This record gives sequence, structure tokens and C-alpha cells, in this order.
Amino acid sequence: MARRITYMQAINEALRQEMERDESVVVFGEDNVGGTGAPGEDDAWGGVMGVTKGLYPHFPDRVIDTPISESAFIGAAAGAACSGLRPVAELMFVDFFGVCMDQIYNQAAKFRYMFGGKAVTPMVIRTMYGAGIRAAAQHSQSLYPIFTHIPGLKVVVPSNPYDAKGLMIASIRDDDPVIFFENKVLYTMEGEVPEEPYEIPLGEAEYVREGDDVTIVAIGRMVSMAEQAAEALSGEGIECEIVDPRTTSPLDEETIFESVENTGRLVVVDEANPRCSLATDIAARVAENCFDDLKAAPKMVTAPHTPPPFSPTLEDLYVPDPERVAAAVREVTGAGARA
Amino acid sequence: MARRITYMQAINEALRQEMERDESVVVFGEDNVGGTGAPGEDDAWGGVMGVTKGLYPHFPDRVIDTPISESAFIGAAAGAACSGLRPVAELMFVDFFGVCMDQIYNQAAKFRYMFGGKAVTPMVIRTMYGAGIRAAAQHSQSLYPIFTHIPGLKVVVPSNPYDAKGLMIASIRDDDPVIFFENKVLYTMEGEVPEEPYEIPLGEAEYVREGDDVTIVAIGRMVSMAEQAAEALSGEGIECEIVDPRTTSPLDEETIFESVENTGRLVVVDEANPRCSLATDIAARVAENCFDDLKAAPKMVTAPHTPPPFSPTLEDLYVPDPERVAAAVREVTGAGARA
Amino acid sequence: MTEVAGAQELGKEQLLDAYRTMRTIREFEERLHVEFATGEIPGFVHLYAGEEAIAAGVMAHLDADDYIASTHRGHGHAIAKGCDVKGMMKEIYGKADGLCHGKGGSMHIADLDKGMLGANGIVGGGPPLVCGVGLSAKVRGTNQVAVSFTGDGGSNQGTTLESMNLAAVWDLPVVFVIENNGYAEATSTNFSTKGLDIAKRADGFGIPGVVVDGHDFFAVYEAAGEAIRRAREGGGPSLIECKVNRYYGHFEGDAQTYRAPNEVENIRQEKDCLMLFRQRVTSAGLVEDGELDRIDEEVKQLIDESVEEGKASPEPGEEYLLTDVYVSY
Amino acid sequence: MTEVAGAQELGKEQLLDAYRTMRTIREFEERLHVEFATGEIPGFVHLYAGEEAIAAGVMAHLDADDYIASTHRGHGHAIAKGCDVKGMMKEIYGKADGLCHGKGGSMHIADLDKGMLGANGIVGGGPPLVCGVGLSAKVRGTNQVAVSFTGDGGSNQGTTLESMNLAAVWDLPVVFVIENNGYAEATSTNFSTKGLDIAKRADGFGIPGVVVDGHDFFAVYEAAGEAIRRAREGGGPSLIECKVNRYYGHFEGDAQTYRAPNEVENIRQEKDCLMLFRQRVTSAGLVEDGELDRIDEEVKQLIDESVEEGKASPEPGEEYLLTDVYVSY
Ligand SMILES: Cc1ncc(C[n+]2csc(CCOP(=O)(O)OP(=O)(O)O)c2C)c(N)n1
Ligand SMILES: Cc1ncc(C[n+]2csc(CCOP(=O)(O)OP(=O)(O)O)c2C)c(N)n1
Ligand SMILES: [Mg+2]
Ligand SMILES: [Mg+2]
Repeated sequence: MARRITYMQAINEALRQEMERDESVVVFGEDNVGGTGAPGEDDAWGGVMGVTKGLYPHFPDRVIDTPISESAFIGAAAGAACSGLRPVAELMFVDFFGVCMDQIYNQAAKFRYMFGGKAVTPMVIRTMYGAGIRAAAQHSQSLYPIFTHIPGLKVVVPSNPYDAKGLMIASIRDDDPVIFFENKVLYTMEGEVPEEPYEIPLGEAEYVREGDDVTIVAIGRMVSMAEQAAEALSGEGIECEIVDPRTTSPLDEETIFESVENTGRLVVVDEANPRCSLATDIAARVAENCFDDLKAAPKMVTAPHTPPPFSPTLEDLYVPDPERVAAAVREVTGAGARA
Repeated sequence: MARRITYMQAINEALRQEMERDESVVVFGEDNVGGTGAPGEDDAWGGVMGVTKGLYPHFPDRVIDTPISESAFIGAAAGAACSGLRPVAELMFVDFFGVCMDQIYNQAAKFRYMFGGKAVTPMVIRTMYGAGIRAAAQHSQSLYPIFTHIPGLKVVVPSNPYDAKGLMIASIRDDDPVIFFENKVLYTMEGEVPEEPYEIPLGEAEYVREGDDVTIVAIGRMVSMAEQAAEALSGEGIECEIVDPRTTSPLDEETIFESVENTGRLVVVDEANPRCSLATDIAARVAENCFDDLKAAPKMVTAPHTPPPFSPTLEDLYVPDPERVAAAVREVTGAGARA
Repeated sequence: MTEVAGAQELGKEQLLDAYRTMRTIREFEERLHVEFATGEIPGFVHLYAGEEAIAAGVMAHLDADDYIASTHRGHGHAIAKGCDVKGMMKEIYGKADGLCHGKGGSMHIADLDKGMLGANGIVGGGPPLVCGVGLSAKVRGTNQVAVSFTGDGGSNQGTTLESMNLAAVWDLPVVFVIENNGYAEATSTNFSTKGLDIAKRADGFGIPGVVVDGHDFFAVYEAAGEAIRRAREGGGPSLIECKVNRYYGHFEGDAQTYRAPNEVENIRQEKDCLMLFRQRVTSAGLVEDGELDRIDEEVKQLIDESVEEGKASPEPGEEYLLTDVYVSY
Repeated sequence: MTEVAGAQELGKEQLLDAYRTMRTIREFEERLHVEFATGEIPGFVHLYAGEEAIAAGVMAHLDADDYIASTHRGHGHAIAKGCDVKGMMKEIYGKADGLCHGKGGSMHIADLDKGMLGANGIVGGGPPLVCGVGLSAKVRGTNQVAVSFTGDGGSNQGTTLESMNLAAVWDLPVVFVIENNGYAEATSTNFSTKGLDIAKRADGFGIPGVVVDGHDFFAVYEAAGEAIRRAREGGGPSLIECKVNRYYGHFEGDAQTYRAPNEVENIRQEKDCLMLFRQRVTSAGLVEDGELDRIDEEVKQLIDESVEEGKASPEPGEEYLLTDVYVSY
């Protein structure tokens, strides 16, 4: 399996393969075709970043453009999912959740519970998140903590092309509503990806790197920040274990706890804002469940409690980087050991 | 100051006094008057629970009903706040945030940062939260963790009538956007409340009870659950210190840390769902900052990871109660001490 | 023998069915009004009494595999769409064998097997959902139709307006029924929509919109028939505004001081949908009074039994609390 | 001497101002198009070129203390409302002395002192805000007016539709300007609104709605004058739909393959707002060609300097990162 494709291509391939396999899979969102009603090329965009490009010619009835009416079409995904389709709807940037959250969290996510187990709502919301492309405060947020808070939703945050494909296929096949966070900076990341379809189960973390000195739990794009930090730290004699949860809901606590039991130290790297974040979620769960294993205070590395700034210099300071991760690791490994 | 009034009356009084003091304070929301356009009594409702009842006759131009268009009127609060008013807008139940979140979090909360400090947006969103009145999944949520996550917002969750009045006055006078969470079960709670206006600064926690064995941090209605638990535990020889943050953003970490330094043990009681919650936020911050003071694992008492159920029996199981708080305290005080 | 508009299409069986639907809703609601006052029914209860002709008139055209999305005032829609009345009553009492095992309650009654996508606690929650059902029917090539019910108040929610446009743009087999009962909670439609016909909003999205008398089963039946037929045949969405009244408060416990004295009494006397229906079908010689009386009795018994069973049924136990959040775990 | 509609009201000074506004926007945008291609400008940049007559025609009626709420395509509105052009350019370059200290960028240019409530990264973000300004003016008893700009795409966002109704219900001094440039990103208005006049939606909310040629400064000027006058005098909100075209892609970098070949070239030749304006005012003898040429030169120099300063200005330092989240801390 030497084939290397990008994160974006991996997602596109997952969509195409699932649409081929299952006629009930439909894809829609703003400009997911691109050019509907216009005089020029059809399939002109395939989404604002081109993730769905090329699907329309294969499945002209199942790739559909929408007006800028997120409540209506995200809600339509919920209604379609309850009545025989497996929609994959795109919320272009997760920053736009504020105009359509009700349909996600009060409708799709709650049907099953409110209706006493009668509803099945197999839908995927694809959405872009994260800073790094100078898109400023309303196009750069990492809002997965908000969605992780919501019972009834599953939340997927892939960190590499291989996972992106396998998690997308699993998300489409899953019978619960899933929100799938695509990191816009990772779209161009290349990696080995098998051509055949495969699933990565939702709720299974992965050991990205093994090490005995500290556990770094990192989400999405932060996995590569952690890897760079770990590389550097290895030279200093500190061996980091990196756990990538891959899905933040369900969260594979067991794997995280297992790692911390071994290392006794925890650093969580989360690109989201700090308050009520994944960083706090994981740190708190580890503190509650692995207290006796901890040799030092758990440490959180996150964006600051500010909106994402526009200026490149400020944005680069905003996003956790390998240096900040390494500093946190040095702090937990150097100081306050109690074993 | 022997006068006792309810939590609801305290909020009403705060609104009335601020409207008297400052002509730029306006109040609006669905049925905040109640009966506009209808043939019968004006001021028929004063909000669905009657919190704004009686304001309209005093300030007929500044208490205004709205259509059911939360995005438009919550956004109008933001626009009004930027142009000379101090609006207090009502989002009837916080569960409805999904239809208007953008105006709260991408607009009002971000103006100041995005605009380089040029905007001042003094607005208050009043909203009801919490379970306990059998209002089921879409009218019983405790979503303050989601708002606490958002930079630029302040989040207030009063636990008693005295605080409700002082915090409301402070919120109205504050120059930042504030979301003010009113617990619907507490509306009928009585307490001593001074008649004259007073402010309780946002960002200052309160010691509700002092004790040396364990720190209980409890939010909103959970404060009284903690008090009941503490009362019972005192009989068992366990003395609880109860800290009420009163505002979850800004959070008075110092007071919480100070208490934990003294007691060495932490229980957080949060009515919200568990993931990325205030419970995790506080537990994680304490674990990170007070690690060496902790004698036992911090413990979180929250609702389960499910929507609020309708049935009274299930809802009563859903909300953290004094027994669950006491059990958590016994666990952290009994087991695993390491000092 | 008077002409009854729309009645030509309807056989006697259908007329009796329609009457039974309306009477069942009325009895269900009036009984809830009484039982709620005893304090035994938990939570918020919004009664549909007075508006029965809308649910009955629309649902008379829907098949079992057609879908509806309802509102907080959803009992009537649920009954008309075929939900089990006893299961509904048990649900409203919060019981384990209620339609949703007591986890939903009045505001979330649903039965997907009956095409009932749920009452909805969120005003404007339903219209997006029916767009999805319409899309599903279109993509899968069935001839299903989806109908959303929305109040006058809900017609001001952005989700509702967006959905009309989406349905138009996607050319969906969807019907938007607006139940304009003159109030959203305590706020008059004279204020919240300036008293304008909500049906006019349809024009802006290029879909047909009509206003009908929501007390008149036959008027609703006719308008709904046309809209649903159009949708089924690929003619796209429509809007039907039904002008109607609610007999009780916004929810049980509402003192309704915002209403005019005798407002409801007058309507009950002049426009009651059951009364109008009975007058028309009997004076036209289509149905005998006695046949309707018999239905009244049967329905009364059904509701009596429902309330009894609702009260007697067991509460859900702790084991229900954590289940059915997800399919997979 | 040809008649020029609306021009009677306008003195020469105002005509020259309007031209300078349009020319400044054009030059600003065309220069950004060039500079963006060098890779030096960060982020998303949406150009307003082609639509200048709208900003200029509307803003000609607004005073300094009137407010506007803009869109992602906001440079033109900001310039026409009086924002400092150099400060804007520095902001777009992300510099410390930009209008927002480099924290906002192209999509968040704002200057509340000038009544510019901000470009907006959220489609449909602005209309609710102007309702608030309108309320503020009404409660405080000023005669301020607030105008929101929204695209054809944005007219499908629920927030926009809700705001029209709220403005109508509250009877606010607000004008909704819809800039219908035929596309929302790559999606044609023929699809997203079925090609219908968006102005028609105003009817449903009981507010006046008109369609004007957005390439024609004088047409916009006239329609905006009427709507703004009405608002100022307490006559409530209006909607103006301006049919127009954008000269560049949705954002810089858009290959625009969805457009017809020569689509833009044809418009530039036949409908360019600067060309039309010049033809009309010179052929009517109101202004000399040379006077306009002089403005062209002055503007060119201003933009040259702006770009130079934009490039040369310092980046914001780390100390900017954490400030101005809250007023109080
Ligand atoms: C988004 C949202 N906003 C507000 C409410 C509170 N609320 C419940 S019903 C109602 C009035 C609805 O009026 P209408 O749509 O006319 O329906 P009716 O009650 O008259 O049947 C309101 C404001 C809600 N449930 N959801
Ligand atoms: C709520 C929301 N949805 C989607 C987007 C992405 N987006 C940015 S601009 C745009 C198209 C806007 O079209 P239109 O309103 O016609 O304005 P134009 O770009 O043509 O000026 C879209 C879909 C957004 N920024 N906000
Ligand atoms: Mg109504
Ligand atoms: Mg456009």
C-alpha cells in the first residue's frame, strides 16, 4: 500500500466509494457541486476547497447544491436520515454552526432519546475547522468541544489521510448523527491510504508514538505538533507517548488511561479555546481516574481565551506549536515528580 | 435587611431599578410584555414565567415584545448595544440558543477583538436553564459550558436571590456582552435582598460555607444541593467548604485554588452534561494548578451524557442531588488520601 | 340537500373517519384540560382543541408512509396521523409504556413508523425536517409527501422561511401548513406579522400560497388535497395558511388575560369545527346524527380508558435513563 | 443636455464625491487583485469591483452618525461610509496600525466611529444588527437610519428574513439593500432564489420593496433616497434589490469556470458604473471629463500610497494577542 494521497483526496475517495456502494448516500451543501444554475462549467467547485469535486459527474442526482440556508439544509439532512437516506451534509466552516445549531443538537442528536429509541438518524455533517490560513475570527475556530458536550452526537476529528478515509466511511455507515471535523491546513497533508474501502471504528484512539515518560493526547492537527515536539524531545532523552483519540465523542478513555498509567504524566494539546475544552475534559478525566498514577500535574496546551486573530504573526502565536508542546512536556517531566 | 423576596422578584427589581437609573436600558423578548396586539390586558405575561411582569406599565417605550425571531432580536441587542443602548434581551430558554447562536458568539462576543478594541457591546441576554420542571429534552438543558467556552462573553449563573439581584445589576452596567442564566426551579426561592441597588462584581466567587475537609464547587442550583449534602456530612464529621463561582466566565480560579490548597480535596457539582463541562473545566484547572495540594482525585458530579428525560422519575435521577454529592464527598475524603 | 365543497370526493366512510379524528382530538384535549388541573400531569401541555379541522383535513390525504413534522401543540397532528391514542396518553403521563417510554412527553410525541416525525419543542423546528423527507422521496423515487405544521408565531422563525425557499429551490414534495390561531403565546398575530396573510410570504419564494378557514374541515380538505396532489405529482411545494382559533390557553395554566372576554365562547358558538362539520354533513344528508353520536360515545370511552391506563401505568425505571442516546452504545 | 434621473438633487460637489467614492473603491479593489496575486496578502479577499454604484448611491444619503452593516464583500461599503482608506489597506495586510490593529482583516473591517458596524464573515450576519441600531435610534429619539447590505445568497439566510419582519413589526428606520450580483460563491441566483426578484419577499412582510439597476448610480441614489427618507421620517423599513455584477471571482483565487466566457467583459463594456456615470454627467454637462480624470489620478496616488504603507507597516507584536477580548480585563 504505497499509494500516497492527500487528506482531501482521502475524504473525497471515501465519499465516492460509499456513494457507489450505497445508493442512499447523498451529498449536499453550499457549492458542493458548484455552478448550479450558472452558465459555465458544472461541478465547478466541488465545495469551497474542492473536497467534493468530481462526485457530481458520477452521481448527478445525489450531489446537490443548496441555498445559503444552513438551518434548512442541515435540518433536511436530519429529516432525510429519518426517512431512508444517509445524507452527508456540509456545514462549510464549523464557525457557521450558530445559524443552524438547533437542527444539529436539539433535533438530529436528540430524536433517538426523546422518541424512546424509535428514531435512527444516520447522517454525517462534514465541516472545516481550525486556524492557520489567516481566515480570522469567524472562519478559524475549533469548536469540537461544543459538539462533544452534546449527548447523541458523535464527533470525529481525523489527524491524517489514512484516518480521514477510514473514519469517513465509518461515519457514513454509522447509524447515529456524526459531525466530522476536517482540518483545513491538513487538506494538503499526504499519507499512505489503501485504495479499497475500510472502516476505522468510532471511539478507538490510536497510539501514534510510544514512549514511557509522558503521555501527550493531541487532537486533529495538534497530533503533528505533538509529533514534532516528541521528535525534538527524544533528542533530550524524553520519550513521549502520543495518543490520538480520533473521535472526541465517544472518547476512548481506556486507551488514554492505559497510557497515563504507564507514563504517569499527561499533556493535552487542543487547538480549541481553553475553557470547557477537550483539554479540560481529558485532563479532568485523567485526574479523576488515574490520580494515583500521576507523577505530575496534568498540563493543557491550548489556544488562548481569545477569538482567532487575523494577522499571520498573531495567528501563529495563537495556535499551539511544537515549542509550546515541548515546553509543557519539559515542565511535567522535569518538575514536581512525586513517584 | 430583613426583607425576603424571591429570586424572580430579585431579578425583576434589578431590571426595574436599572431602567429607572439609566434610560438607555431596554428590555425585550418574546412576551416580555405579553399581549401586544391582543384585545385583552397589556403586560399580560411579563415573560413566560413572569420575570419582567410589571415593567411595561412603568417603561412602556422600553419593554418590547418580539416576534419569534431570536436571531433577529438577539442580533438587534448587539446592534443596539453598539449604538447607544444597554439592552437586556431574553432568550426564553437557553435551549433555544441553536437558532440564534451566531449573533451571540460570532457577532456580539467577537466585535471588540475583531475590531481591534473599537467596539463596546454592553448587552445582557437573560435566559432560563436547568431541569426540574418536567419540561423535557428541549427545555431543560444547562448549556452554560458552551457559552463559557466562548471568548468575549461573560457568563453569570446566580444561585440565590441576593446574588441574582446584584449580579443582574452588575451585568447591566458591564460593558461586555453578558449571558445571565436563570434557574427556573430557583425562581421561587426566597432570600434576604436589600431594597437598594447593589452590584456583585463579575468574576468573584463566594464561600457559601467554610470547612476544612473538602472543597465543593457548585454552580447555580447545585449550590443548594451541595449545602444539603454538607449539612448531612457535617453530622458524619466531614466539614465541606462550598465555593459558588457565581460567574463561570470570568471564573474566579484564585478562590477555588485557595480553598483546595486548604482542604486538599475537590468535588465539582455541575448540572450540565459531563463532556467539556464546567465540571471538567474546574477539575482540570485544579489538577493543573493545585496538584501538590490534592490529597485525593478530584471528583465530578454531573448529569449523565443523555438529553434531559421527561418522566419525573427519570428527571429526578438525571439531576445531581444531595445524595450523589455526599457520596462523592465520602469517596474523596475516605479513600486514596495521600498526605 | 346542501352542496358541501370537497365532500363529493369523500365517501361516507371517510366522512365518518374525519369526524372520528376530530372528535378524538377534541375529547383527548378537553380531558387533558381537566386532568391537568388535578396536578397529575407533568410538564408543559399545549392543547389543540379548536384546530382539529386542520389536522383532520390535511391528514385525510396522507398515506401511512407520508410524513409530518409537528409543533409543541402536536397532539392533534399525532392522533390524525394515526399514533396510538393510549400510547400518547401514557406518554403524556410520563409512563414506561408510553409512545416514547416516558422520555419525550407531550412536547416530543413521535412515531416514525406512522410517519410522525415528532411534536417539537422548538418553534420552527419542523420545516427543515420535512425538506429532508421530501428530498428522500425525490432521490429514492417514491411518491411520498411530507407536511410540516407551523404556527403563526413559527412563521417568523428563520428556519421556517429558509425551508420554504429550500423546498422551492429543490422542488420538493412538501406542504407547509401554517396554523394561524391568532396568537403566539400571549402575542397577537396582529403584532408579530402585522396581521398580514402569512400565505403571502409564499409568493416571495415562488410557491403557491392560499388562505383557508381552519375551522372548516372541507375548506382545509380541499386546499390540502390540491397541494398534496401537486406535491405527489412532482409539482413542488405549497403553503396553506389556516386561520383558526385555539380554545385554551397557550399552555395549561395560562390565565389568558390578553384575550377579549368571550373571545373563545363566541368562536365555539359560531365556528366550532365539529359543529360545522355535523351541520354540513347532516343537512346534506350524507351522514345521520346518530352515526356521529355513536362515534362521540366510542371516542369518549377510548379517552376514558386512555386516562385510566395513563394513570395506572408504571413509571420508567432507572434502567431507562441511559439507554437510547445512541444506536451503537 | 440629457436629463439625468436623480441628478437634479445632486450638486456638482456631490457628483464629484460620488465619483471619487466609486473610483476609490474600484482602484482599491483592482489593486488588491494585483497585489493578492503576489501572495503577500493573507487570508480571504472578496472584491467589490463592479458594484460600486450601490455603496456610493446609498451612502450619499447617510450622515456620519447613521450606521451600516456590511458583508464579507465589505471594502466598498467601508470606503463609501468614510473609513480611512490607508487604515483599511493596512488592515488587509494584517498590520498593527490597520483599522483593527490587524486582528480583523478584510472580512472584519469596521469603524464604529464612522458608523461602520463591520464587514461580516457570516452571511446574513448584518441584518439583525441594523434592527438594533434602528431600535436604538427610535428609543433615543434620534433620526438616525441604519442600512444593511446583503447578497442574493444572504437573502436566503433565515437571519435576513427574520430581520425584515422584525424591522416591519417594530417599525424601524432601517433599509435592507440586497446586492444581487447573480452568484453566491459559484451558485447562481437562478438556482438559489429561482431567479425571482428578491424584492418580492418584502411584500410578505408588508414593507416596500423595489428593484433597481445596481450599475446605475442614479437609480440607486434615487431608490435609496426614498427609502432612507421614509425611514428617517418614521415611515419604517424598506428593501432595495440592486441587480448588479461582480467583476472578479467570489474571492481572489476563484477560477470562475462556472461563469460564461466573456460574461464579465460584456458587462464591463456595457454596464460599468464608472463608465455610465461619466457618460451621463459629462453628456449632461454637469461635470467635465477633466475633473473626473483629475480624481482618477488623485485616487491612484492614494491607493499607491496605501499599498506602499500597507506593505511597510509593522506587524502587530505578541502584546496584541490577548488584548481587547473584554472591556474590563
Ligand atoms: C425557538 C423557540 N422560541 C421560542 C419558543 C417558546 N414558545 C413555545 S410555543 C411559542 C408560541 C408559538 O406560537 P405559534 O407558532 O403561533 O404556535 P401556537 O402556540 O399558537 O400553536 C413560543 C414563543 C420555542 N419553543 N422555541
Ligand atoms: C452563514 C454562512 N454560510 C456560508 C458562508 C460562506 N460564504 C461566504 S460568502 C458566500 C456567498 C455569499 O453570496 P452572496 O450573499 O450573494 O454575496 P456575494 O458574495 O455575491 O457578494 C458564502 C456561501 C458564510 N460565510 N456564512
Ligand atoms: Mg399561534
Ligand atoms: Mg451574490
